[in-house]
Amino acid sequence: MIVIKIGGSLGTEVQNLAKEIAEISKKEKIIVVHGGSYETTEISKRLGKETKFVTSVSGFRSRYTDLETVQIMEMVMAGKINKELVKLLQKSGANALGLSGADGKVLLAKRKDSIKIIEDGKKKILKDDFTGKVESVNKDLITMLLEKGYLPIICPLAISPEGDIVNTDGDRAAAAIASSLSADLVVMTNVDGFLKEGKLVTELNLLQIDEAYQFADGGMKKKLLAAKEAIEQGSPRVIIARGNLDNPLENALNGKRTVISR
Amino acid sequence: MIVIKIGGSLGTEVQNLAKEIAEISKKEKIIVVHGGSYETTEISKRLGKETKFVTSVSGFRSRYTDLETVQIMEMVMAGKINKELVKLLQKSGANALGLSGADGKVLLAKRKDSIKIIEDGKKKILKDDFTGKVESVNKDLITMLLEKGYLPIICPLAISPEGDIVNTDGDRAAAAIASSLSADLVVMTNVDGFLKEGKLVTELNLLQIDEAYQFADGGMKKKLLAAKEAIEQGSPRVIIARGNLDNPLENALNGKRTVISR
Amino acid sequence: MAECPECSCIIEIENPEVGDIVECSECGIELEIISLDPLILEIAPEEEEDWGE
Amino acid sequence: MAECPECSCIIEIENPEVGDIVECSECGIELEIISLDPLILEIAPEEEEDWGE
Repeated sequence: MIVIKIGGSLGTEVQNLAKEIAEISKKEKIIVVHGGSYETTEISKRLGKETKFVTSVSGFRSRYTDLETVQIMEMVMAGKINKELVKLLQKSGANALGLSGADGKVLLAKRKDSIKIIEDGKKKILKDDFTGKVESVNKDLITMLLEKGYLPIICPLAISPEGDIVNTDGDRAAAAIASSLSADLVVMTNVDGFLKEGKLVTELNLLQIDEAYQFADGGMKKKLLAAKEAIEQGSPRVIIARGNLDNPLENALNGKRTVISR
Repeated sequence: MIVIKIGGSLGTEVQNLAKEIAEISKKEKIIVVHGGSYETTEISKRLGKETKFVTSVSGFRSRYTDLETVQIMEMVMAGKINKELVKLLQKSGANALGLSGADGKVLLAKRKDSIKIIEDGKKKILKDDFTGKVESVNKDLITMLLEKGYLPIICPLAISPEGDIVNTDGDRAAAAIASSLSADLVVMTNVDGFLKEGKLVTELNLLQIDEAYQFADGGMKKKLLAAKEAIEQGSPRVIIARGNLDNPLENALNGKRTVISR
Repeated sequence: MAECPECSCIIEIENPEVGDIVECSECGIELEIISLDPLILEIAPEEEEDWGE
Repeated sequence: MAECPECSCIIEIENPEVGDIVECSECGIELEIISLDPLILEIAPEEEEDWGE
């Protein structure tokens, strides 16, 4: 079983990947988790809603997610991107089934109604933010769908115990799903893998991740953190590889990539 | 088992209904099908996309659904409305699970890439229209989800055999779902039921529907047609009742309504 | 003026537009105007009508 | 000037804004500025940080 995390772009690269996924899903159970941050910002602009990014205390850039933003993310991520991916995979012959984390409580997240951020160098408390961290995965639902031949496509909008829809980080949501199912996690990105001073590091173990962290930029830092969480909680292997080439999945499984394991 | 068709509005009326549905779903299997035409037009306007309505040969008003419109419907119906209904029902204690018809081929529809319309009194052919009629329902998936305690919330965007996402009429999609499951169909609307010259008709059978048709306006005509299709294809009973009152479901099942049966 | 693809009779059409459906005055079949210059007719598809949300 | 809810010492804060987090100069606990007029402090929530898409 493989969980594949992809971005939110619907360009040619994901069309290549869809064909590969449909092919490989004939002999290997696959779950796709997707993002959608870029398109969310674009559609927000078109709807006249200004996007505010905040920086978390340990330096991660995060979208300030008020209620209106949650609804825009429902439209862009749970709506357009999720269903366009379903369409793409159905066209490639896989019986794709799209879900947001709110559906059937696939992703349960604890919502923090106030989070600490850094703004203009000052530490601040931000309220009414619908952001959270995935705390549990409905693996019975996912397993049931896989056994019936469906290919789940999951959007990282989770639900809180109080019933609020919450924005969660796609990489970490994919890590939570992979570890709950003891599945490998493949994270597609736009570089060959984790680069240390420009050179691809092909293998990392849990102990080396903290050190690697120092050499990574924001985006890669998040992926290394997600990889660490995945492996600590039960995923056998995490692969970080390039998504924008002809056979991205084949390459990720056997070619040029960073493999992280215990 | 009851299929409940509601509109796309997320106002107080649907909040009342959600509590009732969550309550009744403890002892009766329930599936919700929703529309979203009004909100689709609103969001299209905000996105600068002009909505073009065409009239079908037998007089039904229909949205000209080009590819860009399909993506806006994915955002508004499969995204915002579907997930806000999931959230509302999760908050009321039901384990709601939202799907579009494309997911797992819940709704398979035949897409007509050219349809006949009337425009300025002239009969015309309209191409590149992604509209269609539901031809089959994946009742195994719906039944499986119901048995595991989920409450399916279905958006009437279907998928064609070629893998295109297609706009279908919500009332007729609900009729197809109800008849495939031999379930009752409750259609919520903003009047007490079918009115003949202003007076509520509480009972109708299949033979009387054609006659009733002459007294109905556009919206009610579509609901009578959907009721006829539901009963002809296996639904025991179709109820048309008012949705904007305090206990709409209780009223629909036992109060002031139009009941249609064989 | 254009030829009916069904019965080959010549039909006259006032201010034709692409996509219009016209009936052949001879055999009565429904025809679709495919192009204006030259004026070309095809037998209109038998599509059932449809509508959505 | 405002009183630290933890150790009751009086703290001076330059250009305070609602939502700012400040540290008590005496006991070092993190405090949140709840209102400006009057200036009121509360112990800042122990929230883990979070981020999303």
